[in-house]
Amino acid sequence: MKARVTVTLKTGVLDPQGKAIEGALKSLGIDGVASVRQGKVFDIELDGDKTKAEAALKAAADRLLANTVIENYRVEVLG
Amino acid sequence: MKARVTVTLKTGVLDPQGKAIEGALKSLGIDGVASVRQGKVFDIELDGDKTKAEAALKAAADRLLANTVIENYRVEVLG
Amino acid sequence: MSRNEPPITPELVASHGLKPDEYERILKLLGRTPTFTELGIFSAMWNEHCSYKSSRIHLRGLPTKAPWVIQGPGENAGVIDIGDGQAVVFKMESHNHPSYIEPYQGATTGVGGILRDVFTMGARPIACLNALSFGDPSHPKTRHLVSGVVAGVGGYGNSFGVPTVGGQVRFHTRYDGNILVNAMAVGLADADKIFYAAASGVNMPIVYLGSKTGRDGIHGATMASAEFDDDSEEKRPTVQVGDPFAEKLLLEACLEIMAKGCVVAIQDMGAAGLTCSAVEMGAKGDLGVDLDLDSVPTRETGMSAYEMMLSESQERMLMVLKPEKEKEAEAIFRKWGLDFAIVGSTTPSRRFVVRHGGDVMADLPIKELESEAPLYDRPHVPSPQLPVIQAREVAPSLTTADALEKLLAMPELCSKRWVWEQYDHVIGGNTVQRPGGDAAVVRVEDGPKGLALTVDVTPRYCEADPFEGGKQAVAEAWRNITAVGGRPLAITDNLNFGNPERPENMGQFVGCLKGIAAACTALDFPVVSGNVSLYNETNGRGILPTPSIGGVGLLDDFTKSASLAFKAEGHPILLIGDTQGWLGQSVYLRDICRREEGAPPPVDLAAERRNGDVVRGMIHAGTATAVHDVSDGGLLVALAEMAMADGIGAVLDAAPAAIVPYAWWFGEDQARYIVTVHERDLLSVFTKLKAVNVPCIQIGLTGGHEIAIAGERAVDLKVLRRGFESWLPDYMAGKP
Amino acid sequence: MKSAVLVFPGINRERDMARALRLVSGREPAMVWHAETSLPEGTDLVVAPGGFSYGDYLRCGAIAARSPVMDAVRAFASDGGLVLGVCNGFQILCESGLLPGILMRNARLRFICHDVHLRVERSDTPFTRGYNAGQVIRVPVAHGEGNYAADEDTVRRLEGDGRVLYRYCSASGEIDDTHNINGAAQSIAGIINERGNVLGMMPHPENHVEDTMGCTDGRGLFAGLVAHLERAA
Ligand SMILES: Nc1ncnc2c1ncn2[C@@H]1O[C@H](COP(=O)(O)OP(=O)(O)O)[C@@H](O)[C@H]1O
Ligand SMILES: [Mg+2]
Repeated sequence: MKARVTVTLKTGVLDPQGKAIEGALKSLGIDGVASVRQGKVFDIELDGDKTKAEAALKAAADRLLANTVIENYRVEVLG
Repeated sequence: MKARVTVTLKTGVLDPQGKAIEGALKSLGIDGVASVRQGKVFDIELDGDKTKAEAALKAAADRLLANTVIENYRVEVLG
Repeated sequence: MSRNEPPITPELVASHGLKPDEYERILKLLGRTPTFTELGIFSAMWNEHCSYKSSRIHLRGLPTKAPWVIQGPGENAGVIDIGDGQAVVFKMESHNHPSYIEPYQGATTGVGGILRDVFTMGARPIACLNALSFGDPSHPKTRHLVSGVVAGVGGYGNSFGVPTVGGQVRFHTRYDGNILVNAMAVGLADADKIFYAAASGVNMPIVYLGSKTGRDGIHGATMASAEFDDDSEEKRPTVQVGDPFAEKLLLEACLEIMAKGCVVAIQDMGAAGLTCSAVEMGAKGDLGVDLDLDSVPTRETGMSAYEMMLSESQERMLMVLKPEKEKEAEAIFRKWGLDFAIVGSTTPSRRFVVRHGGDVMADLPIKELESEAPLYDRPHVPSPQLPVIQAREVAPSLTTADALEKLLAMPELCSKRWVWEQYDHVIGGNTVQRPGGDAAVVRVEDGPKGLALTVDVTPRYCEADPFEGGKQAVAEAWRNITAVGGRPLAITDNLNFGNPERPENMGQFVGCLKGIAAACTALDFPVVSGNVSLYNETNGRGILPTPSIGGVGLLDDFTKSASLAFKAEGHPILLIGDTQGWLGQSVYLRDICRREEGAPPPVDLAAERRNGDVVRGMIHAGTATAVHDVSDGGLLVALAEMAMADGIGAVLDAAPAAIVPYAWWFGEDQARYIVTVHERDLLSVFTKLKAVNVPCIQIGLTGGHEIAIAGERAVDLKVLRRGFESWLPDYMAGKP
Repeated sequence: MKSAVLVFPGINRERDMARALRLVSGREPAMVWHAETSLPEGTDLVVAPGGFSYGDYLRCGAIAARSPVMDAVRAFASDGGLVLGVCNGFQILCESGLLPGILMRNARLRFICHDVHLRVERSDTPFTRGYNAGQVIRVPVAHGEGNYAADEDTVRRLEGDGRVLYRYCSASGEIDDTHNINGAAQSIAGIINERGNVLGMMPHPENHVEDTMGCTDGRGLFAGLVAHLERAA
């Protein structure tokens, strides 16, 4: 089974990377960019059934993939 | 307008981070994980209409956000 | 004044960490109820972190003066003169609570904060050190905290581009719920171009520099002064994120405008950001400050005055600018891609006025915000005196050789290489002595001068006897500098203690400070900067009292520094200083005999000075081929460290008959050094030391690949080194 | 030797590099700001130094590689000019297409700073003529992302063309996994481009050029460049 965990910064948390990228896009002359926030995706292959996989992914996100102090995450099982 | 660019490693490109996470998940006792690949997402706010935005995003991805030697990207305009 | 602010209620006051009598003080001072923004300002200015209300009266007892001190405590950092028109600027600061909640970001912002303190004064940072205290290795959180904190310290320093050259790492169950992250930064400046916080001149523009303001860490300073309880992890979103890249740009931009003569006064925004920095500039300069928050660069929309005044967004500065230099300064900041905004001006009124959206949100007497802050002489009781452990009563459970092998492979004494190899300690190309020795040595520009830098404290001594422990921390820093050939000049301190409202904790604080003061006085080693971190306590259990001492010394010629590695075979090994075999509070007693007991070794400051001066003299004269002070673990551990460093062993005489062997080898008597010399210099050294009454005996010869004590099993250096080097990496890999 | 050191925001070993160039060549290098569109007249060596350009955000070296001065550097290289990239500089050269491949996170995912040994694979290039082929030198590394990676074809071509100039090795010159500190393909520490005028390497020779600092093994690289340029002049 394939799944994707997407981890993004909580609103209001400073994103130095996003800020630097924003600046770089502007100086490359790419127009109209108002803001950039960077996050991570984890593409995970798992064994087992869907409910078990979802529980495992949630555990993985909570305990390792996301830093829930400053990040949110979303789990999608793609089948 | 909001958009998301997702950048992932091409198949075959070694992903030390993904490998390490895979190992860490296993040692945390999270079952059934067969493989992990790490990628990036960029949540971008843009001005302008949809076609212009899409062109700008493609340019951003080609010229900066992805290293197309080793990475693929996907652009989604979320409206 | 009109505004959409909540009404002031007793609950609101309490949630700002202000006690009822403190709130009474505010009412009396203002003659009216404060606004919400004003309440926030008071809470920031009057909390423990900014006002030092519990510690101030005791800090006054510290010696802070010497002919080479340019600036003592009270500014962003201390400044000392190192000759040739050069000055060293340094300070240490804690980021304990944030690092427990979010180890990576907590540590990065700690390092960022202390670097800013140093370059705000016009100095280019040239070295960082760090002192880290973690809980017991078996505590479920410890590994995660170590890995996050170390990555964070490195992540910031490496990117900013300053070598991290030394520090300490310890583990003890008393830090289980309350780790300590103390970061020290050292910078170099021209002695006649030091910048201060005090504003001068009326109607001068006040400029905001650096990154934009967000809602980061609002109430961070209050958090740093609150005791932890189990749900403190709920307070998480107040954690700030560090941006070392922005700080590197800020450094370069600040040094550039300083060099161009644009700056009248400058202050970084640390804890309680805009509030503390603006008040300090005004109060120190005897001026009022008028701030217009509409001009503050923000990165979030709809920020209130309260939020802007209390935000702890990182990488920001406040500056009073020479009006005629405005364009030039702005151009420099734009070039570095940083925000630059005039946000206010100085006034003759001595009032602190904050405007936002057409309203006056705060109007306070500026000097009183500092001078009227509460000041407490909290009750304190002395720690009970512990009995002196008699060495003969201790039943050794292991042979000397086995004990040595075991001690070197345990958390207290094992190599901390796993930590410092994650820090770039060579950038700058000036690191003469890297981590792993006594003090780090950093060349000053192209030389020939060098700085000797170290951080020290032995918390178990401070717990057992605060006065002796305080003395010992200073003495050990002085000794580590001496052991590389440096002349100790001054210290910075970072006083980490538990809840000061408990008389036992306050007693520890008072005792340690008296000890520090005594040692600083006796050793001519004044305190020029420091930081106090109280309330390091979880569920009523305080940390070990941990007054970290950061020492700075000077070498006139860095090429003449000594290091601890044995240099060649056949060098006589000398022990300098007196040994009685003091086992109380030793690592041996605790980790081998499982007894964390007794009075710690007393520190004879006159002997420290005498012995140290002699050792330094031998280094300068070129007679010492290797030098190491004897500290944690005692004589044999120090010898093993010297041997492991380059793989040259030692053949050692048996312990003298008057002292039981384990006390001789593992006792932690103070004021001692091991020095090796050339055979040919032996006699003259003995004669010289005798003449000045410094105890010195030969205890063996260098050589071989073992630590070989007469009558004991010889221990192979490879075996020792394997244990020494593997405990920490194995632990971090989850092995034990 | 007239060298130019590129200064990108966030770069931090530019002073170390400038000092090494000055000590070995006897001449102060020009410091060139990233926003410049040309190199100083008569430049014969361009150096991209170490550091964290743009905080190493996005990908190491990615943003710097797209700055204005890099167009000038590309033109300079295609005219045969010598270009050296160290650490972040190596990453920038890869991102800018001057060198193939990419530097990934270290296999153990931690930043590493310590001395390493490098085997100099050949001595007949401007970047190695100060050494003998097979010589082992000791220089420090300080990086979190130095794990060289490229597709199999590229690596095969690099090896076939002898374009790997420096490799991580033991003190006696053995190449094996234990000494491959960051997991790089083929223990690669430094490579040149096809034409042989652009070198990228992760370790820091510029930190080992002074006697009084304990080791001068890095000197050979700079001394070799000086000798090469003198010969050419
Ligand atoms: N957190 C750290 N960062 C950098 N260096 C460290 C750290 N912890 C320990 N070290 C280094 O390890 C060596 C041994 O530390 P320690 O046993 O505390 O020394 P000493 O007993 O001489 O004070 C010192 O060189 C010290 O600088
Ligand atoms: Mg020592």
